Amino acid sequence: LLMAGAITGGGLATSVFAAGRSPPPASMLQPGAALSGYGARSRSGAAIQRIVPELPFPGTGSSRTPLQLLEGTITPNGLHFERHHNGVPQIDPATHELLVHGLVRQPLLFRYEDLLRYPRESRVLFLECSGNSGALGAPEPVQASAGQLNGLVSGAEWTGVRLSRLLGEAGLTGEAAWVQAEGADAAGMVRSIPLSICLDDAMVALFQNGEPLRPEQGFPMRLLLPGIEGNASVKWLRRLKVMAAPAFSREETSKYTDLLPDGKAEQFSLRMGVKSIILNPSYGLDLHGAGYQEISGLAWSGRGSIRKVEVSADGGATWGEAALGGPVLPKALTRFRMPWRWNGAPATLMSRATDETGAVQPLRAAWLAQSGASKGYHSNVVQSWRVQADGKIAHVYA
Amino acid sequence: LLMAGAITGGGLATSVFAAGRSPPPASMLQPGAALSGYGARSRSGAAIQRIVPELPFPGTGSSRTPLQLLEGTITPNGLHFERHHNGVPQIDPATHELLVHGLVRQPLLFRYEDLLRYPRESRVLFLECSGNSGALGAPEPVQASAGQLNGLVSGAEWTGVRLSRLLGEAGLTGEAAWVQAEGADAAGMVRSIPLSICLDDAMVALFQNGEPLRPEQGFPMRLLLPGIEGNASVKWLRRLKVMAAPAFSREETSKYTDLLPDGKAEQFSLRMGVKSIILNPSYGLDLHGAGYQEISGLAWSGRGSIRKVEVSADGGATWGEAALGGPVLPKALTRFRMPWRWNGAPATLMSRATDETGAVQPLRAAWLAQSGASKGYHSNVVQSWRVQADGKIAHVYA
Amino acid sequence: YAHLNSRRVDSPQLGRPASPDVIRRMDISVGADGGGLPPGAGTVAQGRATYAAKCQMCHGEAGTGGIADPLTGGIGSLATAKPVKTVASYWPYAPPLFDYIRRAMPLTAPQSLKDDEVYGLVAYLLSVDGIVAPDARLDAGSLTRIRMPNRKGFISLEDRDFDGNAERIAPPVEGAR
Amino acid sequence: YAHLNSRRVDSPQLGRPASPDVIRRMDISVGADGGGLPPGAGTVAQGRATYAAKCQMCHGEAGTGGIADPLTGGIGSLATAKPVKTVASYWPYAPPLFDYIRRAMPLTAPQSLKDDEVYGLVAYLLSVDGIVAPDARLDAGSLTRIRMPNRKGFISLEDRDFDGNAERIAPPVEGAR
Ligand code: HEC
Ligand code: HEC
Ligand SMILES: [Ca+2]
Ligand SMILES: [Ca+2]
Ligand SMILES: [Ca+2]
Ligand SMILES: [Ca+2]
Ligand SMILES: [Ca+2]
Ligand SMILES: [Ca+2]
Ligand SMILES: [Co+2]
Ligand SMILES: [Co+2]
Repeated sequence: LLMAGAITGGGLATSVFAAGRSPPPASMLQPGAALSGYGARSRSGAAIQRIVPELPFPGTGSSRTPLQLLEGTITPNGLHFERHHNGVPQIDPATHELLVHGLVRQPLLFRYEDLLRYPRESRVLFLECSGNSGALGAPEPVQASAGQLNGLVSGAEWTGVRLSRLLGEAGLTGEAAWVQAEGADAAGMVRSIPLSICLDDAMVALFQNGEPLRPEQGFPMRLLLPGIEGNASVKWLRRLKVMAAPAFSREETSKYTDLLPDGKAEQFSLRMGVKSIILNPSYGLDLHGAGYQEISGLAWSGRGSIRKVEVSADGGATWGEAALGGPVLPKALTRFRMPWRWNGAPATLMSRATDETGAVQPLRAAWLAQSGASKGYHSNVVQSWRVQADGKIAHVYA
Repeated sequence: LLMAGAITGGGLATSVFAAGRSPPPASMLQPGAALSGYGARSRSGAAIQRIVPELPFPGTGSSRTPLQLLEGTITPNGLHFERHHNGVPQIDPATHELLVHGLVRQPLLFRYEDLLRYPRESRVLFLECSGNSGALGAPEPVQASAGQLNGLVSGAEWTGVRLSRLLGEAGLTGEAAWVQAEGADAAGMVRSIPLSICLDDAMVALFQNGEPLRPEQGFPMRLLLPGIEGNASVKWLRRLKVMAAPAFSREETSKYTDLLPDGKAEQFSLRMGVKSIILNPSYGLDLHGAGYQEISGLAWSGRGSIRKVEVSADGGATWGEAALGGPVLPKALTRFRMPWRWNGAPATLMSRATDETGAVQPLRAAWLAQSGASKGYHSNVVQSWRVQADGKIAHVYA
Repeated sequence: YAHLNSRRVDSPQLGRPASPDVIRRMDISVGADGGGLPPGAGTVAQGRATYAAKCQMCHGEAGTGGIADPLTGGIGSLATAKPVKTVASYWPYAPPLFDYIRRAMPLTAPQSLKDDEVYGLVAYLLSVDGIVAPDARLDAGSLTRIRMPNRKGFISLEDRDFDGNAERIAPPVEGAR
Repeated sequence: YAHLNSRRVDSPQLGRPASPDVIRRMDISVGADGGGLPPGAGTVAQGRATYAAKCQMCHGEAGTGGIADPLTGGIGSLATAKPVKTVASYWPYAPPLFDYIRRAMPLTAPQSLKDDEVYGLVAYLLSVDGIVAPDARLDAGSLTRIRMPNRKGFISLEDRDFDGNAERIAPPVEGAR
């Protein structure tokens, strides 16, 4: 073949690549792959993986969503964060049943196929582990990616049956005030949940982003409590016991309670606060040089919609209001974006969200003053990324 | 082990399963699977596959989304319908470039990594092949699933760079009125697109439901034209040529033009109409018996938002307004739901959507009168499922 | 709940009545008040032996120093700069400890322990810090009567609509560095 | 487009100028007006030979009867109950046929044909139905001058905002069965 360099125009070359043409890319010269039943990611796309730590017990712990490598507000099902207490069970939907009992008029059993025949609703919602961003309490800022620090939150379109519908079918009695939910995993995890939350917007979720739930997210069914700390959205849901008082089980005493500096602990601190994190730029995504750079991140609140997100590039001296990506939905991740032109001098980037109730994301100092460094849960402090003169990005406390 | 049947209460059995307890499910008796980098579907979830036909050339044709097996409005990336003209190319993003040339002040080349540094926007949008539901033109109703009949439509949250931004950077000249887009696949597919559409809400999409595009959806970049027939959203986008007139290439003459009964053909019929389909119940999802049954489906319009969806259970004699799942977004799939109590007598189910412009989904007879049976494209006729006395469901023409 | 309980017309009503036998088989939960505790009993000595055989490998000798959560010690540390949260120092009630051990431990073989073994384990673990006597024998009644050191350590947020976040308690210090 | 062309302040401006040489290499498109057609030529006889060797296996003898799209025949069928859409009966312009064959065919080896071979193939295919003479020799000029049977068969929807859907043309027959 004649290659690039041949004289163009009136040349008499007869090769298809005559007249100074170099070969088209290989992708245009041979038929591509066939149609398939379930598409796979590209090679580089497949490199995006959940952040899985080294654990003494590989089924007990968390894997994080690499938020800084993703876009929009929907987390692919395969990258939704995980938090398990003894691994991911394989459950046969044909034999799995949900029991509703306790302070009800008629205890009931529901098979998976039964629940599939109930009226459904879909909601785009975040799920966040109470321990997300807990490392922000460390004395020195941990140099880790936004996903490593904050990856115990994900967003999805969940579809299922309104929980109040099932509770109503069993018939609640006067003393009912709490519901114990239990999962069919090897931890047999139980959690006591206020009945008021169960009768609000709670659902028994069956689908996630259009497909049946994945095992790690609780297939065949899970409890889903919008805006509430993730652990209470019990996966592999097996039993709901209506009670007059909480059971004070391990997950709501030993874990998922918020120890204060005076040694007392707040219990049933269930609703997640208003929060935002800048994902781009962030640690590990250094800038190439001075010039235009979009500042982008996610904001959410367990109380409802995000009202506004403010961004600062000068460590909080001044703030500008970011654009919110539509639609802005209650108890869902909202993408925010702010155009920025880096002039090459060091800069400290921060974001601060306000939710529909007027609650404002707290600065770290205020959070520490109220909570103490060892709280570990419900960390929604304003975070700061330091852009250094060479474009490298460090995690700092502003 | 003592099993079920032992006397409860004061029994002195010492086995863990004493007192009439049968063993818990296996999932509660042994640790589950470990944390993982990218989650897989459950066994039954993995049975949900795109509908892939037998083809003489396995890379040239369409696979369909099994809509009736899915929920909500987001299609999992692996199940997004496919339409290819010579297979799915493997493209190295490091060497792929987008050329913008033609009637511009400065022809420009953009690398993938360049585009990743541009301001982004996300939109939840449907993509529909012009040929979707073409089988509705057949003289007799084809007995096939809703996905088989209508599966060339999917929904996703797309993220990318506004196309007008790149065209503006190159600088448009006075005669510019059309844009030829070309893909880097083995068909080298080209399509002429009105500049007005390119300057409207068009984007160069880089992400889909949070991840980089999958190869079948055009990784590393694709054109995305909201509300426009899918073929024009050129995948594996390689070149944009600004022109004064269309090139009248194969895809906009031989294909994707709408032949009318008089032998003339409408050309550049690009916008998809208002449409709805009932997915549950539908062919292949027979009813178990008389009683409550939610009627659920999807509605969408290439012109914007869905204003309302009406549902009939008596072949169109009477209609009721369905509930629309929030948020109702422009040029996106909208889930509709209608409670229904089947009394066991034969019933004909239909849905009819109205979009924000007031356009109403046409009945098949009206569509045929205007289009003729051989049109094959832009079929958005009202569809009908016949629920027979035994609960089996047939596709009928009402 | 009359309105909710009567909302049946737009629902398929597919729940099947669950018998007391089914409920008994599916529900092994124990409440803070001791409700659900089974017959049986166990001593500190028996628990020490079971612990050595089935728990020590992960939780360490006498409930601390292993690779899993510490179970003993830490009493009195909660208000210090370095609080140590253990069963002994932090849990407010004893019956849920029975519940948790029976349902979730040992990690490698959950729900394999006999009820007497669980009573013994609770006795042993709580004897390490003197919460129960070295010769204690626990059954449903005596276990329920145990008063844990942190019994009064929790503040329920029920009256604050279960929202304990910092921003609902103190306003942010505007513009602070 | 002045407003759009000046919208640069919130954008990184990373496009790199493309030289005429790069554009020539990347753009092989041919417009309906013949713009982009390369030098070279081919006869019906040459095209027939190329067709037999490289196309017949899929498209059948003389462009019809194979397992791939029919390319010939069907002229005059468009307004009948059974329209047959082929290159001959339906395509409005000849130059885009050159474009398509060069870029996408043969399916198994796209962009492997020499320009002369493409001219020959277009000549042969269009000779089957007498659109060009049996001894035709096509080059850029003569190919551009070909008038296809369906040249006037298309109605552009530009003036209807590219919306040709039935519901924008005729109102639905309300409640019809
Ligand atoms: C193979 C390891 C392993 C063995 C054996 C084991 N445990 Fe555990 N244990 C764990 C892990 C891991 C956790 C934390 C689980 C979680 O994160 O939910 C835990 C948690 C606990 C807790 C809760 C502590 C707290 O304050 O929340 C108690 C109590 C406990 N174990 C008791 C026992 C007893 C009693 C035994 C013996 C029957 C035992 N464990 C055997 C690994 C083990
Ligand atoms: C291995 C099979 C195969 C071979 C060999 C092949 N084609 Fe094709 N051809 C196809 C397929 C399949 C299509 C439809 C592609 C699509 O759907 O986009 C097609 C489409 C066409 C069309 C478009 C028809 C229309 O009206 O849209 C033309 C023209 C054409 N081929 C010409 C040729 C020529 C000339 C050759 C020989 C150089 C050739 N083909 C060789 C399979 C083949
Ligand atoms: Ca509410
Ligand atoms: Ca959990
Ligand atoms: Ca909490
Ligand atoms: Ca518009
Ligand atoms: Ca395509
Ligand atoms: Ca069209
Ligand atoms: Co959690
Ligand atoms: Co198409």
